[in-house]
Amino acid sequence: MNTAGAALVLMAGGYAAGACLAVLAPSQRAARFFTAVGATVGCVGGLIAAAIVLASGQPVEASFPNLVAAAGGMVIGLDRLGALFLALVAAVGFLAAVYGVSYTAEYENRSSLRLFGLMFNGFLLGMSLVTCAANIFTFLFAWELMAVTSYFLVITDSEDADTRQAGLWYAAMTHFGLVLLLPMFLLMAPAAGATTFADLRAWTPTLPTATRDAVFVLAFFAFGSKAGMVPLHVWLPRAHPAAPSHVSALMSGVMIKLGIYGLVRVMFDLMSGGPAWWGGLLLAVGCVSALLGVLYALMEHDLKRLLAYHSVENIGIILIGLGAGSILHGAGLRALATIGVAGALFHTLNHACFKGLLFLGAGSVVQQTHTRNMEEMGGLIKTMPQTALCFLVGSAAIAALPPLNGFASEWLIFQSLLAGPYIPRLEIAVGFPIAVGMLALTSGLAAACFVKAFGISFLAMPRSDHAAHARECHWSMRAMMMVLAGGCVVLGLAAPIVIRGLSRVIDSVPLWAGEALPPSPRLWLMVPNGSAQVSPLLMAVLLTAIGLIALLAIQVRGLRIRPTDTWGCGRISQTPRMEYTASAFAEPLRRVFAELYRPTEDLSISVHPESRYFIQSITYTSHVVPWLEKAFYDPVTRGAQALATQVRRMQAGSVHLYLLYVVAALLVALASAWWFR
Amino acid sequence: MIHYVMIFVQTFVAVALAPALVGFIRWMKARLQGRRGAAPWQPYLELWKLLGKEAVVSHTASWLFHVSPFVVFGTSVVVASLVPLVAAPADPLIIGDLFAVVYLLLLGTFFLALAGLDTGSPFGGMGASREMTVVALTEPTVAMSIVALALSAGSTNFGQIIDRTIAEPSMALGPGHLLAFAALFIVTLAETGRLPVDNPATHLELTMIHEAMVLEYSGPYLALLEWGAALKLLVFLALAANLFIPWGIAVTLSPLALAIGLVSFIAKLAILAIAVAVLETRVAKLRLFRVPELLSASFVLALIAVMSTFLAR
Amino acid sequence: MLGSSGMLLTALIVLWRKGMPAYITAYRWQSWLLVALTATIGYFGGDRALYWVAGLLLVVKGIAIPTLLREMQRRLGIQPQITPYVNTATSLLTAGLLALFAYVLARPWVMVSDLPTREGLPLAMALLFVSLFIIVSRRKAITQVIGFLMLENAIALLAAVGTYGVPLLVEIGVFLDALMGFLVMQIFVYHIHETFDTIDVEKLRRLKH
Amino acid sequence: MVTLAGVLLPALLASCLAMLVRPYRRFVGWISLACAGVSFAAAGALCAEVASTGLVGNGRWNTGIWRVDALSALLALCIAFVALLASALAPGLRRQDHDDASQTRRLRIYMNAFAFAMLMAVTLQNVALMWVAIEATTIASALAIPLHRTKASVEASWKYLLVCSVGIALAFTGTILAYFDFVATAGEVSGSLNWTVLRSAAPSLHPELLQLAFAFILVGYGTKAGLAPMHTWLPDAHSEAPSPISAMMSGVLLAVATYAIARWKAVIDAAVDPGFSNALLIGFGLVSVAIGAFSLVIQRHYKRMLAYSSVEHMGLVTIGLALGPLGAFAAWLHVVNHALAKSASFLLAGRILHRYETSEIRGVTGLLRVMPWTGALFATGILALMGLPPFGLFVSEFLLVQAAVVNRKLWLAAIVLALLLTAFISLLTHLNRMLYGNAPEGVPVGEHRSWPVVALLVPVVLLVVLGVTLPTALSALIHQSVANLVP
Repeated sequence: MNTAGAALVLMAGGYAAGACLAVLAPSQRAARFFTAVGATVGCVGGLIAAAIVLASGQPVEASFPNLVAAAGGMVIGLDRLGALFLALVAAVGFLAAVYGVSYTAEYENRSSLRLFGLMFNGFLLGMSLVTCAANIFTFLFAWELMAVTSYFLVITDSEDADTRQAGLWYAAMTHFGLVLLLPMFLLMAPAAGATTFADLRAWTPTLPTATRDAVFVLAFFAFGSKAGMVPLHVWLPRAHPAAPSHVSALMSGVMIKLGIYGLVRVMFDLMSGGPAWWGGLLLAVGCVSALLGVLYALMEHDLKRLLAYHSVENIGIILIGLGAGSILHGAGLRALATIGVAGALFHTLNHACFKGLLFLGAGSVVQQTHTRNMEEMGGLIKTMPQTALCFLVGSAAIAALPPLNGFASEWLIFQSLLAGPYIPRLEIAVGFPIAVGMLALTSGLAAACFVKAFGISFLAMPRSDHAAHARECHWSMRAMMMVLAGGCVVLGLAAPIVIRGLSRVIDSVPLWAGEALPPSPRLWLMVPNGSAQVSPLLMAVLLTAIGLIALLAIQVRGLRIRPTDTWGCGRISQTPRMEYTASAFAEPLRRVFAELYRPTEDLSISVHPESRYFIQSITYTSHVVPWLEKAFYDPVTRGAQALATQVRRMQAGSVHLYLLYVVAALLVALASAWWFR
Repeated sequence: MIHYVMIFVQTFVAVALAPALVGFIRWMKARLQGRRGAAPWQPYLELWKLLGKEAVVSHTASWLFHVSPFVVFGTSVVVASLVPLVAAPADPLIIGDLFAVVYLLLLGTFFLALAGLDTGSPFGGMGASREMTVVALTEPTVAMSIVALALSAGSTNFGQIIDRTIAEPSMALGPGHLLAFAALFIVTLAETGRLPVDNPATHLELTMIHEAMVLEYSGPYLALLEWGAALKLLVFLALAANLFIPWGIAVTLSPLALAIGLVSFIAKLAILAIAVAVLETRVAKLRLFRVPELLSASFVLALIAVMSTFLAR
Repeated sequence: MLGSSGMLLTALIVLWRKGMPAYITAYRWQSWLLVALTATIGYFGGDRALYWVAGLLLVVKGIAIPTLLREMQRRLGIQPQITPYVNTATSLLTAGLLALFAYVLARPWVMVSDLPTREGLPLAMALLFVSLFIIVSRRKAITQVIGFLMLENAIALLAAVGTYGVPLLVEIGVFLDALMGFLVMQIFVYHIHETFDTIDVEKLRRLKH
Repeated sequence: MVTLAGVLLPALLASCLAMLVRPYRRFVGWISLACAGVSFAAAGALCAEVASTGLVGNGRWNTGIWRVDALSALLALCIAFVALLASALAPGLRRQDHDDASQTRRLRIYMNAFAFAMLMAVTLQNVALMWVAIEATTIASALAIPLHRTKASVEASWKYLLVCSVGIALAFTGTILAYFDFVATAGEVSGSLNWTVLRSAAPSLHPELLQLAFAFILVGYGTKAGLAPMHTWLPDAHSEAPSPISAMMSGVLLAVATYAIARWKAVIDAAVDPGFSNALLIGFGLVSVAIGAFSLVIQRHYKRMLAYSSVEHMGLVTIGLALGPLGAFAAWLHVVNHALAKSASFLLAGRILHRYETSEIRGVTGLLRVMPWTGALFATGILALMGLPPFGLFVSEFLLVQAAVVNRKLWLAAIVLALLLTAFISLLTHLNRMLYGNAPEGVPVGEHRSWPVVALLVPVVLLVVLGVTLPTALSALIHQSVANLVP
């Protein structure tokens, strides 16, 4: 039993203890603390294990053949790839757990925090196990454990009917994923007995092409439904707002990444890569997800739904990187392929960092303002300055602004896309520039969207009493946000070092073995062929330097500031109703992309009875029609309903009818016996 | 080492020249419109005056309002330091490539837009919303023209692009190159708030974009913003000039080459400035919701550019 | 042979006639035929056990059950005529078809067996199907009971002509079951009559879906 | 042999005792509970014995009346357990449940008789006697349904009795046919109706005849096992019967019928190419799963919901039986899991019905608030029935799909999984409706930790144990029984 193994045991023990303690807690308040204690201990264990494995590269392996022996037993195997994601789970899990202590205070009278504690720790345990699982049953077990527990976390606020509906959507989609996963894995298994990943790895090369393709397609949609790629994203914008914010942070920051993990694990590790169209599919779906995600986000005024849609966008970006990587790898451009994959993995880390941060920030805001609607916030930068600062950092990072981490990973992905022209086959190569265009548009729109998100909810004057009376949240919550904000900055400035670490992880996957990136100069991110480089750190230094110089220059002549009212065409007093609203902010883009949104507008003006020049009230409502969802899901549900009604008819209540069924069945059976001979 | 000194120097030159460029364009326009117009160095005086004035700041504004001007100015300067103006040294480890430029400018715009929202004035919000729309829609075009350049040069580093273009003049006249140039020029107009996208000469019109955002600014802050905007314009023009018509730019650091580089640089800028001025006198401002059409047109140009370079390979 | 065809005939009578007493009479005749048949088979086959079986049949099906049926009918009183789903002509026709099907079905067995009684097999099958048809197509609870009893007769006949009877132990078990089943059904017919004050099973349609 | 007696007799005794003592006294209930305990313990011992010796029975291996191999022991254990659970939770033990005495007495009689009949059915080796026992189960359970003589219960019991009797009669026809074939070829032999003898003789029998016989048997016993389209009695009977009875019916009765089918399948497969029986089983199984799943989509009553889910699960078991050794293993494991989950759910549903006095899902809201313990356990049971970890059904369904894939029946796996998804969504929807929201007025809120809850905790815990560890002893037992069935 080596250290890493012990750390894993500590992890599992911590989570288990947290779950049990929370259930047995004497009071709701105690349950809150026990939950966090167990979770933090578990996360520390997980971090230690992951760190050891990442550093040494020695996989931790353990197997418990007697547990569910019939299904192949429980097999644990933590390699570098898994450890990367385990570190992700543990890190974000730790912060979310601590944050949760005071965040869940408001749930004390609403819903059972004992159940919550059980599910929260179970959720963390499930996610950690997914990254350690080394045979089919263990993986699926952990996968479902994660799904079930997260379902209960989503419906924590179960008194609200919408929340329950959201939970239902989520459960349905995630179970749909399992339904695809099961045959996918079993197709890769050589025999009923041999279900460890090692067996699969050895066996998959011998599979016929059709089977391999089937496995890939199944894996793509199964993990895609978890990762939230279009069109399987429907559950994200429902479940994320419904869940408590630190749970949303975990789900959006980590859980959907496990979909990416599964995809990488199956596609590149177990199946060791495939034809160009696999990557092509990833690339295409990635582009669509990125663009649609951000476009729908732009129309959202529910802060958490907006963030949820951005998760769709970022998953898209990650998929683009993976797709580019796998295509380039197939075309023999292995160094550039590594850039793409590294970009994707790096973006996975970054997204976990800033999306976690943003959800925690949103959580603090929602806790203070008791609303998720941005139109009722505003002015929070004055009442909650630190939260605002953290949220700003997160926004800048997710908008891929240098020198923060989002920029670094998107830069790498851009570079891998620019390598498209080197691909000999033209029909594949042309895809790349288009991807560049869409990715650029995506990041531009993301910037616009977060100007809206931050500007409307934090700046200017409070738009409601709640917002006016908001106070800075509890220090523990702020501290966690600070940590993540720091993470965004550090990951950005130290990107070259992170990339070097990631390239080791990539190197540990047999498919990419021996393709570690050439050691680039400390401060620079470089494309292996030296065609481009960038140094976030130096950028930051220059930026601050120039800013300071400018400040000094102004100070030389003395900077005098006179506070007055905002100037507004001679208005006497300024009221929040005169501020630009979120919907107004998004209006131009809604017009531009009207084709996609199919907005329904409803303008009703009531005029004064005396003269129609005196307007009494104007109400304007506009909704975006999610026709994509309708197109995909309505037929299915309608079909099921129709079938169900047909089946109901069978049970008509007449005993003669029932007997007739029996006779008919008998005749059919006899006939089949006849036919079979 | 000498490279970095050179970069520092040329950045300084750019920062110094920027107001003159704006002034020159205004003067040129006045001439074209049959007015005498203010002298080209007028902007320097304005900046000096503004720097001396006190800043009037709204009650509702937060610290962000105070920070933004520095961010905007800073990004412009950093960008200027990344872009080859007078000389394009091939080898050194530059701080960033074309993507870095694009995203740095985006950073500036991001903060400017936030500052616009910060005061809670309807104009600020209006400007911010429109500015972000325009910027978002220009991004793909910029990226595409970058691809077009990178395709031919096999790199997104300025030095390599320029070397390559100088090495193969034929490429500069290729359809891909020209189309990309056109696309980038349109983007320049959009990003720097010129006609037909935005009218830099107006205040308090409901059609304004950039000016609406900075409406609440005054004094030194306004000076920084103006200067930054001017620098941005210069950088864009310089990009258009040097990436597509690189001849004359100094590839070695010999005094002669540098002299030629400086002269040719100013000459190119002057030509482009005149072009802008002529254009601004010729065309009327587009309706806001026609702008996306213009930008999509430029995107199509860039796309065709890429494809043609592809097929030309 | 003759006996089995006779039994089939009685079943057809049930299809043909309408009144309850006729049903019961038909059933009684059928049972007695079964008894006779079993006895003769026992005699020719020289199987002592079959005499016992015949005796049991006589007691249970020939006497006990018909009496109980009469009792039941007396207690339920005169029931309104309920026209079955399928009218008489069609019923008879269907019965004919079922018999035909039975023959087709049972051909291989006739090949298989070498017993002298093997010709009875198809008839037993036919009887089986016809009684199933009776259960399905008749609406009164009591009629269904009779149909079910005929079904049991058919099986007994099958056992007799096919295999010269199953082991005695099994027979006894089956008889007990048959009796129990009948008694329970009788109880339930009373229940239905009390709770729904009708024995038209079609009135039992509250449980759906 | 002694242990076997220990399994069988107590139930009989309890039944007789309840019959003799009138009016009902509470000690009867306690004694019958004790009897159930004894027979459960004996069943455990029986399993151990079988596991060690491989076989328990009287007479020589193929002539005796009783013959207990691994499968019989397994099912006996399940039956005994469910019977124990049922008699522990049936009315008549405590002072506070004041149902009228005669009803309680009748319930106790029928319940124990029912259990006895089922135990007989799985331990007899003579197929005809097995048939007799199964018919007896019909009678016993049918009598138990209309305890409170409502229209609905009478109707349900009539339908149940008629449909099942007809079906079972068909099964007997099949039995006779097979026997006829046997006699025609081998002549009269002692113990010739023992399935072991039949199986050893099967290769020399006539395939066509056996096929027809199997058709009769499958439809016959299938009716009892709740295979669609013969399942129609099931939702009515299960929803109207008193909860202990529905628990026993849904938990083990269906399994007993399946057991009969499995025995016969073993015989037929020895003569006919297994493809035949497998095709039939898969056909009926798929139809059952489909109808079960889609009947769940729009369902108004929670007890009927549970009943339809039984149809679905029986379909799964049937499919499993047709998928070779692995499939059979999965099937029997599934039977065990299902017995636990479903009996617990039905008993909990009974408690819910008792509190809310409505069987409509719409009428039951805020369950978690009204009865925290019952509600939580009920939710757990339903989650288990959905096939989620860490419960046993996840394992068995996993193995089932694996069996389908290993047998190169991807289409089967695909359809089954799709149907399971449907069932999952609809079950979860209904569960959501019941668990949350506000309690309807007139329903007292709150529940103290009573011992029935503790008793019901047992199967749930066992489910988790099965799902997380799957004890080696159990899997060994199941392996053994599969080996017995698939020679």
